[in-house]
Amino acid sequence: MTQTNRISGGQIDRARSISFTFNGKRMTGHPGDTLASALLANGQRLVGRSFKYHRPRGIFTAGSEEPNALVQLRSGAHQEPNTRATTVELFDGLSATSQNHRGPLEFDLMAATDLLSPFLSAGFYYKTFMWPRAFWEKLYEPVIRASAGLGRLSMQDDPDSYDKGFLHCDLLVIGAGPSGLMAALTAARSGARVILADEDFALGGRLNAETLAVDDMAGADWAAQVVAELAAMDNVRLMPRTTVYGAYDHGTYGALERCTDHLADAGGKPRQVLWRIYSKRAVLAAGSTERPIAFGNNDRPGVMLAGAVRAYANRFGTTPGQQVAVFTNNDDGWRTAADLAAKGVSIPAVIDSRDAPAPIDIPGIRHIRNAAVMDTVGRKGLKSITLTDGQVIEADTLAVSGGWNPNVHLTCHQRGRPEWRDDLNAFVPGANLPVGMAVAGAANGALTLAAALAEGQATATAQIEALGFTPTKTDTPRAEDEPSTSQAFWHVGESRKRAWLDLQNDVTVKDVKLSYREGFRSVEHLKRYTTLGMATDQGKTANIPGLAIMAECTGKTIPETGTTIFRPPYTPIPMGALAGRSRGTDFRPYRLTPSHNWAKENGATFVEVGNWLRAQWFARSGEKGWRDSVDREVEMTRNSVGICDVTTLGKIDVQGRDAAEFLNKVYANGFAKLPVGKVRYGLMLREDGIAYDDGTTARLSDNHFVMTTTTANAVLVFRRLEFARQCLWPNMDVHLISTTDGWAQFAVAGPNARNLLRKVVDDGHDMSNEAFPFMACGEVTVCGGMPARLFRISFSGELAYEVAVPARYGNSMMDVLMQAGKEFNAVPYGTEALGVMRIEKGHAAGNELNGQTSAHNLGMGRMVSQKKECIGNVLSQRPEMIRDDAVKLVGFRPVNRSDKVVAGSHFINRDDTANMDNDQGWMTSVAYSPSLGHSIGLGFIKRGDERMGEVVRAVNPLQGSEIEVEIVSAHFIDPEGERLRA
Amino acid sequence: MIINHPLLGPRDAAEFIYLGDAALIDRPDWQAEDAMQQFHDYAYLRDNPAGPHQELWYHEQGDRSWLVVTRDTTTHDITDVQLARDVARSRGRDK
Amino acid sequence: MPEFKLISTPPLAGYDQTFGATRLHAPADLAIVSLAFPLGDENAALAAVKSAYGTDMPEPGRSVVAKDGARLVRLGSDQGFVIFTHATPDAERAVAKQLNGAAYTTDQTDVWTGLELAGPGSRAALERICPIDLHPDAFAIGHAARTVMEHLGTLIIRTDDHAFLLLSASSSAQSFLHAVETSLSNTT
Amino acid sequence: MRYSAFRIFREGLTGNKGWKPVWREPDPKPEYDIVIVGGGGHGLATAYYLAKEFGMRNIAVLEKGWIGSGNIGRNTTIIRSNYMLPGNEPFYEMSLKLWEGLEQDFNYNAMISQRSILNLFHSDAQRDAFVRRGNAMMLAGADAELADADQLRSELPFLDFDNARFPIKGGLYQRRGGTVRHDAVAWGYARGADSRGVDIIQNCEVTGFDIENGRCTGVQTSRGAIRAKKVAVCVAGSSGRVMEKAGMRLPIESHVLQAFVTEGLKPVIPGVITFGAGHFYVSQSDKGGLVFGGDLDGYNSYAQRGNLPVVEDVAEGGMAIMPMIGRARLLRSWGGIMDMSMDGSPFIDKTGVEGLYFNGGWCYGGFKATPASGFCYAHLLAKDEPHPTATQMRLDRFVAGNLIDEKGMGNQPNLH
Repeated sequence: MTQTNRISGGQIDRARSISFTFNGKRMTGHPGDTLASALLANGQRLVGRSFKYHRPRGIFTAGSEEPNALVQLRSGAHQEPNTRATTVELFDGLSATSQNHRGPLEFDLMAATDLLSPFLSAGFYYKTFMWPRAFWEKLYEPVIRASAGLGRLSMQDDPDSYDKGFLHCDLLVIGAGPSGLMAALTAARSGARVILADEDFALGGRLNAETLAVDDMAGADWAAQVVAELAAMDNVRLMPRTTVYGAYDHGTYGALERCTDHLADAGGKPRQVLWRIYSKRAVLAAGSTERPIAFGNNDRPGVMLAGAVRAYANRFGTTPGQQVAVFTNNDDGWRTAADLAAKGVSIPAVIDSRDAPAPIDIPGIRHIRNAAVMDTVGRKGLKSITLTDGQVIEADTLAVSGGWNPNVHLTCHQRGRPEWRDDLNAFVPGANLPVGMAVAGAANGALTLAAALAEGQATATAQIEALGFTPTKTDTPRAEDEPSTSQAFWHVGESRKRAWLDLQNDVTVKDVKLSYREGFRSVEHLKRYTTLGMATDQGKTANIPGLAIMAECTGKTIPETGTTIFRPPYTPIPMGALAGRSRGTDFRPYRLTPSHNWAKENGATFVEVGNWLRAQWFARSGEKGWRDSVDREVEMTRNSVGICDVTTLGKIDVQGRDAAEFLNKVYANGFAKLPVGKVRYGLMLREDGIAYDDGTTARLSDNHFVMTTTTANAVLVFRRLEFARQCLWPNMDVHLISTTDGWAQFAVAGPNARNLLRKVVDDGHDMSNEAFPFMACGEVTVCGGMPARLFRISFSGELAYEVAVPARYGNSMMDVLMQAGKEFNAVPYGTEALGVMRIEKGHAAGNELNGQTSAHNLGMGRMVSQKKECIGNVLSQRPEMIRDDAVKLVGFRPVNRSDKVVAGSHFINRDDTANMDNDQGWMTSVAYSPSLGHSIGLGFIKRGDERMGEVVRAVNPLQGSEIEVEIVSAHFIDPEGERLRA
Repeated sequence: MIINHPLLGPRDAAEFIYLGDAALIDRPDWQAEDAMQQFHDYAYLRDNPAGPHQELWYHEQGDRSWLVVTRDTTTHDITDVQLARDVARSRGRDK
Repeated sequence: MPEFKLISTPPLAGYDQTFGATRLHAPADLAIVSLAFPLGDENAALAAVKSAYGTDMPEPGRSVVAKDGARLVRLGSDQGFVIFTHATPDAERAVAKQLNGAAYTTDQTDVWTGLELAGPGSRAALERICPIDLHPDAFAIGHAARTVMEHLGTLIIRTDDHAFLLLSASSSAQSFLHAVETSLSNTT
Repeated sequence: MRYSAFRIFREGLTGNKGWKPVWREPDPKPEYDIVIVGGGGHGLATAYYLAKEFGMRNIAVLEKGWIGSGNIGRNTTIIRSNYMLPGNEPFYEMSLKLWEGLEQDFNYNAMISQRSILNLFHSDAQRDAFVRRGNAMMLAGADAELADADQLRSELPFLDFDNARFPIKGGLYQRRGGTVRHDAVAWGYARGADSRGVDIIQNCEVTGFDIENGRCTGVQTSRGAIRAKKVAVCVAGSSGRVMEKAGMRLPIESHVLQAFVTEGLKPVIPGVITFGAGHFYVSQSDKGGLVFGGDLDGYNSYAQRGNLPVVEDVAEGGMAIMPMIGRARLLRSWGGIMDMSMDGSPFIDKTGVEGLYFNGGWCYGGFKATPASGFCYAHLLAKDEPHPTATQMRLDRFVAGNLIDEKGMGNQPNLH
């Protein structure tokens, strides 16, 4: 194809050519083109199909408001659906395909839908497809779903990377048209930190699309000069290709910068950056969007917005056609005729709905006053238009202008409602703007160039003065107040053909009237019932005309009829950009234990525990499955000694004169009298009396404690303690600091634990059972002077210690412990063996402390002191929480020892039907006990502590199993605790 | 949102954890005769106004201070921020 | 004599890379000790700090470098850090001795991992992960802030015009390094 | 007017001129037997069932704005009954059964689509909890199915199985779960209630309650006083504001929950999928948009909008489990105000004032509950005793400690 529609001028680099393809057809364009301008230059008028009726559609606008020209850009995993051809910067090798058609674009098999349109009016689907019931999911819905949607995802992982960032400024200027440039310039010259962002790749806004002069220069040249000045200032950050998409609380804005979308290859850099901009003040200079007029068959390729036609001609050196008729209700439309005529394009007529003289004198122009377009001809491209008086005019392009809507979107992202201005026939920003925002230029209803420049300057001046800057004096550039009157004229009532409002969702004037007839009269009902404004363009060109027609139906004014709420984002934002780097294995950070490297070198399999990676087991050669490894680790630990990295438990350093009394308040059991050198198990309750967390706390000295928490709750417990310290008992001298990562802590468990540790702990520390009994603790040194902490505590039920050294020595410590344990056949064990041993011992863990169980349920009701002030003890005594028939934590073993108990099974009495009314409780944790040679479980069952020896059914319909289990003590191993005291 | 920390200046609210009604400072007397009723009201019946709300925020990704923030729940406008410890003391909390 | 010897292997030991003209490295032997000022005796604690380090404890959000090179960081009204170079695992004892019981001390050396970012590209890189305004007018030399970067709690201190010390949790040191490296490579 | 394919055909041939308003626009009468405050899904459903199941006709539904303008029109359209606790599961299963016959019942296609809901799990402990839940569902007569990672890999190959931070270990399916066209539920109930004589009065804000000697005798509204034998409040999201006018404090906080939709896409996601290691759940609407959501913003709010950190957190969750959606674009986000109760479960109860009833505290589970909530509230209003599936949904349950805490988060509303 050749560029048949190129005309003179424009800001494209004609010296260079760019090759691209559309639907496989090779075409050429120039740097500075968008895909849309290049398609038009190549004479490609049909570019897509509409959502519902599959009507042929062409390019309608020249910006991000485009409803029609959505393409799939690129291919393979890079395929990007629903991309507006009007915003895609042309690059060499670009490939795009049209979407939403079956068969070729020109001969869409789904186009038959259009013939059925009388039966597919707004909301038709609410009234049918109900019989027979099963057919909805099996037949109707799949057909509807397949024909709905627009573009296609590749179904492959997004291959590009994305980044995020944070920017701060005194003044954020949104939009780099005439008012935005003046605002930025004014603020920047005064020394304020300024960010100027614009969605376009060329800054200048409409200045680039118009022939209006500023300071006797071409507008585009003036813009370039200002941009150059701003670019040279170090207090200014220019952000082209950046859409400020949302106004959030307290001056925070979301912005998307497209970094590599205009390149064939991202070159390993992030494709886009999602910025969070913290501004002290903002000027919204987002310009305005032209709206169409509704008339019969106004959706044909070739029917375009007049301002867009002008933009293609002036900025891109392209005319959309050879015979460009204009249909307008305002002065601005005339400039399209003037600009194109000046470039030699034939203008068959300017049809003005007003009965008024031409606002611009165009030699030889055919001006048809007080008239309107009623219908068009040309299925795949406009051929002619028919006026209300019946005359037919040949034209391949119709430039339509229904007036301009200020882009008020961001002013409404919080609580603002726009206000109607009769003189403009448009909504302008209301009084209730987001904090710190002011609006300038066309976005504020200043629709002429001179007004926009002046308002940009004045608004920025006021904004920075409020921040304490003294504006430097700058002359307002000279420009004209071009004619800009308009008429409220929304649709051509004489048209009997369908007249489109929402081009993408195929909502017509008739649909709005039907919506009225059926009672969907509030604006939100209109939107939801007809889908007006819900397409990818969010009704940027459709909403106001739709509203106007509803107002006609109801006999109310437009502002009485209402306006829909604009919500972020201003234009759609890729999910990848919103997620930034947080995907794949970078979704969340990894926390590694100090002995991670040792574990890796020694065959560990790792498991995610919150953000931690922990060794789950250490497989040895010859072992057939994880159970072999875990059974061995348990047996070797129980027979001799095992070592486990338990660093992940939360550790909180508690110091202060009131530390003991503080702990006494946050634990349910007593801590005030814990002797120095001792450890105590502590149970924390929530204020509502439910068990929250447990752990051990050691008293190192009078005013110094070390608390441990569960791995899962470390952060939450710390937060609660700070709450207690600052908000509940603010005059206690107590100080908290987390040391979780600071100490590498290892459990050394098993009958040989003491013998092993004697080899590591330095001489002079008496390790004997008498000197260092169960629940003793102390600061010791190991390996020749290394400061360490030693706790005689046991989670496994064995003679056990936990020894802690500074974390940077942790990997080495693991190695040392294993070397020292060699003679005892010491084994490293992972979280699985740890879990098996704690179940054998009957210790509650996460599955039991799940936020739904009380101390009463856990069999620890008596630990909850009622003789002191502590969190949770009062509400823990509510009658429903201490019922006699409450569930109690007990052990379970299969009656048939070869049966496997399953966590999540529910208990049902032997003779009862398995249903919810007969539910007795549930199994929380299970394990195969190598020590007992069968499967065991812990669980909650009603009155469990009174039912020892009773047999109940553990039902598991989910997995189709049911076994009989016997209620037993939760302490399967060493119930008297002789081993851990040995 | 931005919370203007009394010691550290404006910080993104994302650094904070929200708890709720600042009345959670006013923990009842555990030995009161109607302690159960008081604790019920304390734990379950919080202020939930459509308008200015005194509420507790915790600067978890910061200095670990608890703050009492006065914020309008209909506009999110913040009019006052104080260290919760100071507020607690002024409300008579002690040890 | 014990037969075993423990070897120190901090997570990022020896890391040193440049990205364009910007250097990212893990400083060696960074010791950190936290100070907490006893309730009611804050003034005594502050005086002890002054006499030990020859400089006043700064205001919250600020740090100063003492004569001996130690950096005093004030994190909150009643808490601060002393950051200094010290290889042996007795940093807490060393500080406690100097303060003579006037403040509660806790060894934080192994809680943290440190990265120093220095060079013309440092601010642009940090813009991608740090929500704090790092413009020199807003965050001058000596300023310190705890914040969150890529889901990780981080203490950032401006040590020079174009240099920052970053401290984050030692257990997630690799992820933290990855975050900073990615920022540098994305902006270089 | 009965809807049918034939009617559409006939109307299509005659220019669609014969369609009638789906509901009337009556002026309020001075007195009703029952005044329902709130024309959202639950209020309209209550009116519908009162009229249809309990034979009451002299009913008004008062709506401050346009019907369906609250959370029925701003949710993520999911229906399911995958609850665990006895106080909840029978109620939600009843609701799901009502959904299953609803369209034929009220002759309106709400596009109820039982395309399944899948809750992914990523750890053994999560699996154990889901097994407990799945078994509870089955014991209550609901359906549940446990899938392992291999099964999911073949059914949903686009999930991230090979490069995930938190590998997918399996999931709990409820195949009968799915989605519904949310607005149509409000319209269908409104149409059904209206045709049975219920007055649906829009733009009628309740400004006060007439309470004398502990008895409620009517309401003051922006359209005048209306007397009523019973006043039934049903304004989840605004419960705190409205009940304050009756002088009541509730165990409820108001929080904002954001929801999101992408541009329309050809079908990619078969049912509802929820991520178990982050805040993200998603389904695809019939129009092709991916409808998704995540966690509360976390602070008390009556502003129907949220902030950026949560938007980004939710997107991170989405990219973590399905990195194919990177190039799908977020089209629109919105915020709804949730009645977050202190244990995450709702209330359908009488109040301390005779003749004044309360329905609220739905947290973000109100949409799926719409039919059962309406039915049970109608039952309570008609018979003055709770429906058997809603006996525990009492306002005073915290006094005795009878918690219905599915998540185990305690008296911290923003964590439920």
